[in-house]
Amino acid sequence: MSAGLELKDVTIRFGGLKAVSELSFSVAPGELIGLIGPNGAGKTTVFNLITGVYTPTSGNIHFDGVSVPGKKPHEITRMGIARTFQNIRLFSSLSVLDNVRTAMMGELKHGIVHSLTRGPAFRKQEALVEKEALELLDIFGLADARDKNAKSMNYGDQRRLEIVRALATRPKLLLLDEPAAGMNPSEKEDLMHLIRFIKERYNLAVLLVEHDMKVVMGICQRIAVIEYGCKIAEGTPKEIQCHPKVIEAYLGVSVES
Amino acid sequence: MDQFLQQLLNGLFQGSIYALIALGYTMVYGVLRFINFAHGDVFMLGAFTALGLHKALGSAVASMPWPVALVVVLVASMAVCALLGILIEALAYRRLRHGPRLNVLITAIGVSLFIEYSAQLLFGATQRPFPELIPRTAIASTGNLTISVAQVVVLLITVALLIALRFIVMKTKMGLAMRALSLNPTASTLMGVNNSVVISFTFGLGSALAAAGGVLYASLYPSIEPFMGIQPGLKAFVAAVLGGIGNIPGAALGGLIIGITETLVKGYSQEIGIPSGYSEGVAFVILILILIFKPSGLLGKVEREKV
Amino acid sequence: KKSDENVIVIGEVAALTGNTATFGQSSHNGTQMAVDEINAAGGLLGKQIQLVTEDDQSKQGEAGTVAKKLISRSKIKALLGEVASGRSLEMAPIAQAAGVPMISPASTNPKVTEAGDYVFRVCFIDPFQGTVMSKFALGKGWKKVAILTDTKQDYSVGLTEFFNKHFSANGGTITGEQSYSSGDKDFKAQLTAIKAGNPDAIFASGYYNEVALIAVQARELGITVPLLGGDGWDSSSLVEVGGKAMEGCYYSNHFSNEDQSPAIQEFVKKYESKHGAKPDAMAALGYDSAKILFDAIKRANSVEGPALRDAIAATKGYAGITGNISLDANRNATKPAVILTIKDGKVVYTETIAP
Amino acid sequence: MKRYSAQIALIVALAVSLGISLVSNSIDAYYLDIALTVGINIILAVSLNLVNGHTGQFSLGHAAFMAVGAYGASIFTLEASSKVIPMLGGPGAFATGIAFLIALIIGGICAAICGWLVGMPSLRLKGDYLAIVTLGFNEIVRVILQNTKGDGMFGGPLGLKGIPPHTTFFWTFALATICIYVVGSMVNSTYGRGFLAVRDDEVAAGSMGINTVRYKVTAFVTGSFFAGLAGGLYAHLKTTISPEGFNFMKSFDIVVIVILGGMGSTAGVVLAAILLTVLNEFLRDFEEYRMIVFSLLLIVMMIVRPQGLLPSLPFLNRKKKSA
Amino acid sequence: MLEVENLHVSYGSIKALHGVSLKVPQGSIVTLIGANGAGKSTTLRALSGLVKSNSGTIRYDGDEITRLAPHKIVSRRLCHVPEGRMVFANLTVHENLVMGAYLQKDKAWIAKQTEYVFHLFPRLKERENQAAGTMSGGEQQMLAIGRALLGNPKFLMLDEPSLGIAPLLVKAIFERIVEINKEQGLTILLVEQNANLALDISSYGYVLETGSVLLEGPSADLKANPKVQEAYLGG
Ligand SMILES: Nc1ncnc2c1ncn2[C@@H]1O[C@H](COP(=O)(O)OP(=O)(O)OP(=O)(O)O)[C@@H](O)[C@H]1O
Ligand SMILES: Nc1ncnc2c1ncn2[C@@H]1O[C@H](COP(=O)(O)OP(=O)(O)OP(=O)(O)O)[C@@H](O)[C@H]1O
Ligand SMILES: [Mg+2]
Ligand SMILES: [Mg+2]
Repeated sequence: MSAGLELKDVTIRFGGLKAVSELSFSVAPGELIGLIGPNGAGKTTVFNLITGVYTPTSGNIHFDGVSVPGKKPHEITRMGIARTFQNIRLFSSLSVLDNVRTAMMGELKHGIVHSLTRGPAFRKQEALVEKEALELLDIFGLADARDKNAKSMNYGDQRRLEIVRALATRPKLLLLDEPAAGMNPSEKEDLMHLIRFIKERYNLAVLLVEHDMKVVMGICQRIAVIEYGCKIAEGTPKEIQCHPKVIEAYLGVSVES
Repeated sequence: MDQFLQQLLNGLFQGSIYALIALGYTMVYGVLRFINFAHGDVFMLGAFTALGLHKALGSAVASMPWPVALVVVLVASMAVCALLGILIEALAYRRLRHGPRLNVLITAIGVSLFIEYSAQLLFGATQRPFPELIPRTAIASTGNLTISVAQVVVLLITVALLIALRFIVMKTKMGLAMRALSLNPTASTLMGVNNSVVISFTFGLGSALAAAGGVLYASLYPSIEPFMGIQPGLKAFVAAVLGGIGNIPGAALGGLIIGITETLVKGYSQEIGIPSGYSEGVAFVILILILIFKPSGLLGKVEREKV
Repeated sequence: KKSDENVIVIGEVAALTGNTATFGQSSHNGTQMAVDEINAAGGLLGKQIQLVTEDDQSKQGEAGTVAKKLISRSKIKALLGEVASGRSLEMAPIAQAAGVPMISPASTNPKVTEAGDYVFRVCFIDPFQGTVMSKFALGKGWKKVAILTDTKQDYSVGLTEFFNKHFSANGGTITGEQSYSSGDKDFKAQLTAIKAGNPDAIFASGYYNEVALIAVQARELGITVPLLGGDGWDSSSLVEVGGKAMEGCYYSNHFSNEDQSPAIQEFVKKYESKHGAKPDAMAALGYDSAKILFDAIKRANSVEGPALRDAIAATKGYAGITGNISLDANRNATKPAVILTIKDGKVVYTETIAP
Repeated sequence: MKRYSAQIALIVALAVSLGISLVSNSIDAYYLDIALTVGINIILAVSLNLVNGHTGQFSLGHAAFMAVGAYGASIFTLEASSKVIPMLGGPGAFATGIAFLIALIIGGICAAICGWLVGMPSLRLKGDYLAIVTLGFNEIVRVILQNTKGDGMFGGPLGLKGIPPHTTFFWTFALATICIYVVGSMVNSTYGRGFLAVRDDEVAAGSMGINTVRYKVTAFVTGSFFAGLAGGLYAHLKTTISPEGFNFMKSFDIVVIVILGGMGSTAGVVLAAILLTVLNEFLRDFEEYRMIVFSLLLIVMMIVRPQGLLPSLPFLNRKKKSA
Repeated sequence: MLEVENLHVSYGSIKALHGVSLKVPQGSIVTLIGANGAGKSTTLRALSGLVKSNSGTIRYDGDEITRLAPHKIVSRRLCHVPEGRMVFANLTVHENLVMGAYLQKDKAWIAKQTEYVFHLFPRLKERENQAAGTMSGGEQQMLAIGRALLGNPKFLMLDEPSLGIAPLLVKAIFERIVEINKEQGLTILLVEQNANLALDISSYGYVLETGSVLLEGPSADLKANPKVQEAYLGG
């Protein structure tokens, strides 16, 4: 098995509906791949399959050679896969900073006993966690909002915070589900830069679901297109843009990057 | 064999009365998503209202044939309790509608205590006899089997109310509004639903059902006192959850299952080696076992939230 | 609630609210009547009696707290209550430790008075009553009896235990042992099982609340044999609720409403005019517990703990409403039991069984 | 100094309770009883708050764990402490105290084991379903205890009596302080914020690498342990316990304290435990109107202060610190 | 037809709108654009009565509707497709649509309009009996719009209809919006992040910033405005 993420003939059914059907594709380490397709094509479902929210009806998913299905979401996260959610799911009663810190549990060397004794090692660790969390927030321009309640932020900031929180788990693979939704074009521009930046900085592989073609075409190295749960095309942005099937099913007209 | 059949019938009738109380419980829960602990107390008020009405009407009722008298007293108590339910909602719950759900739970406990202790003050602590609204004479006693008129009537009324309630919730516009409201109250007002009216209606209906339960229960077990609602209320709650809370046929099914198993455990306690004193816990054991295997109850839909 | 020079403060703990309020209210009514009477008659030792009653809401834990409150805040000289043995057991060690004599009107569990020499009761205890009913049943020639116990009430469990012991040891057969919990309304399952055993009688050791319904349902199921029980049956609502179904059933009690002795008739009349109902056993016991206390105060001519304790302990042949009461070495009342039966909707006396 | 403030507060509180304990003989028995009840209620409410408030589960069966602890501790005291005390060096105050502590811990451990047994299968249930299962467990415990033999170890419906009154001011408040400290420290750390995350969004928490099941079970078992301790204290305060005293209404009482205090707010819950216990005593003067007044107060409180007495606002606390 | 004057709204202590005024003439499409948190959704919520305004007036067809309850406002045929779709998750697609027609009495009209919605969004017809909550994001958006159309609106408020919608469908939806506007004579107030598209189909636009109107004008002018281009149109 190779490094990175590999899906092989993955299928999931919901009752009579085959939401994802015999889907295969892979994401190599450090790659930035787009996953696009019409509404209801099964993109979010693919994310849910990778992160253990759903278990595939058949087929297999490997990450760095280890089989994923059957593992609990938190175990998969510990393997190095993190995600954001299409419908924002922040910890609504926690502050912005705490949302990020909570995701840094994997960093901790000590658990419950440590938090009871509260010795110097504990303090050091807490300080470290705080520092790193603030660093991440700073990248996304959210450091000033550290004490705000997560739910009182506007939509765009909440989306950014979701990305920060996912990054805080120190993933090797980041799954982004429509990160640009609800942003205006100039904010989208900024987001594209940020995604590129964190990908380089943290040496991430990224799987991006997004309906904004400017964003997808602008930053993805390769794009997979699915419709009704099946892959209908895969290739570079250039290839995809003029792929007749993709145009028919998804784009409408070919777009320029 | 006869004995087993008799026990099964005992269980069926016992279960049908649980089912009857559970209907109102589950409906209010289904719409408003909170456990109305005061349901059992409205049930008790239903019985006391019927007693009061029966006394007040006195000879008028006495001269009627019993089915007429039953309908008069039943419908009147249901109406009184419906109004009471609406009043309780308006005074105690309405302002909490947008608050955390657990607050409503505490309020419900408060309302429940209030009703119980006020009733104890008003009616006294001692049990009172309840008039024989439905004859408890045996319908047919073939050999060793006995079924009373009252039992059959209660079963029939339960079935009728189950069908009526199911119809209201699934087939009428009000029912659809109730379900929509339960899912998203903001969206439902955007559809033009007057949420307050729907909630009042729900409470009124739920309380009327509770009252019907109270009257029929008291007809079967003719002694009433201010705390009489606690235990059936709890059992009905269990029945509702067992069937899948919010699910109306589920509540009926849950009631029957609890009634029958409880009766069988009591009836065969010596044979199976569980003293019948443990039967009080049987409902809960069944509940826990079923929920472990079916976390949303027997007929409840798995509310898997889409991520 | 200040301690006044000219009054003797007596404490009472009763369940005035909650699910056993029906017993607590009765015993309180009886106690209060005794206090009112003595005050009307000029009080004791030249002082009026002041009764301070605390409600324990029928809840565990409360009885102990209010007993402490009465002793340390109200500075009571003696403590009356509780009806339920469980709650009396909470109060007893507190009264004992404080050296305040305590008289329970109706806690029948033997353990209650084991707390120490300051703790008394005016009712008989479970072993006695269980045995009495067993003797009675055997005397009637009923050799096969089924038992129905309220497992939530230690009282009922106790009666059953001693009934069972005596009955089995003296040639009787128990055809079936069933149980329920107070608050239950449906007993058909147990009764159906009991019916299959074909007993000569059913010993229902619980309280009247359930027994009335048990009788009703037994008759519905075609069970015609009599039901037997203890003083927990004693309440006018037994017949009100049970109606015809209670006909021909028997229970043991401390006294009979129908007893024509002037003291009892006067008590019944007074109580009825005040509370609109005939006094039940709890009321009579509450009344007697207070009266015995007053009698002891008079004899001791003091309200100091040790003196009062000794005077109570010395109670012999006191003519109470609930019989001639003598306290034995274990501070339990010994008195005869009367057997009552229901006939034409009335509770009538049948016989007296001495201890 | 500031860095160790939590530990210092803990030690100071322990010392104070020991100090007060030394003079507690001169405290009026009734007031002492109230104070100890306050302490026990604090333990019950703070520990339930870990489950219901911080972790967002909804248990309605706390009284069951209290019962298990009460019975466990009492049975140890009644049956075994006469053998243990000589081993600890005779019947002095010290040996008795240690034997009592052992009894309490045994009660706590019994309760924790029950918590684990109930929690493992049932914590995957959500919201009201968990509520009813815990309530059911509560009733099952009660029914089982009630149906034991009257002359047996558990004492049947009458329960256990003659438990020595070992519960002192020191033990109660020392354990209350430890309970507050443990719950507070657990929640107030990077590890412990996992509890809050589980409450806010279980799916997201799982996706952030948080083992949601373990957190829920940890909270549940810890909560049960302290409920068991509280039960032991209660038994050795009241000297008699009976199954009926641990019915679901008792669980409701604890839930009421938690919600009235403010879910997830330790300070609020402590305040509510004090206020409600004292209120209970005040209302005695209302006699038969007492519960009516109480229930009305409850309803009004919920309308007037739905967020509880002292709502938890973790992000506000943080702000103050960083400012 | 709709006039908003000096509207102030706050959420607890947070002020979201500081005096917004706008006009939506009969039969027009007017768009609101602005950055995240500018107060666009809040404005719509205030119009449909979901949040109470602190001060200011909202007039519709000459009547003041500022203090009316949401269901009263809907009965005046102002319909709102809210942010986040808010479909009834456990109801089927069909039942969601029936809910949309809650205040409609005319069965024939409902049947006709349902057909029209299915014609606009064929996917909804395919999934008529699926629980709305299990539909994909885009599918839910279609349902939300369809549901609002069944309320027989004269005035339709759309909060980011293109959010999470595939490009092909975005185009389709915008075409439909224009179509509805023309064919059914609906007045439309559109909130969009996709400002380019929104300005293309609207006749007039408002730019909101931190709770007040920063700029307004005919859509073409706004689109040409360099400031708008830089801040909202992505250069
Ligand atoms: N739990 C579920 N039960 C039933 N059907 C489901 C469930 N989850 C997803 N589906 C169906 O599977 C299909 C794929 O959904 P998914 O959310 O993956 O789409 P998507 O590609 O993310 O679409 P969008 O771009 O609109 O977000 C949809 O038709 C949806 O209705
Ligand atoms: N329920 C709420 N509670 C508190 N503050 C809120 C709430 N909803 C919105 N806000 C605040 O009100 C302001 C305006 O929010 P609004 O949602 O109207 O913005 P918007 O323009 O629609 O932004 P977006 O493009 O992100 O949807 C923001 O600062 C937001 O944080
Ligand atoms: Mg999606
Ligand atoms: Mg918005």
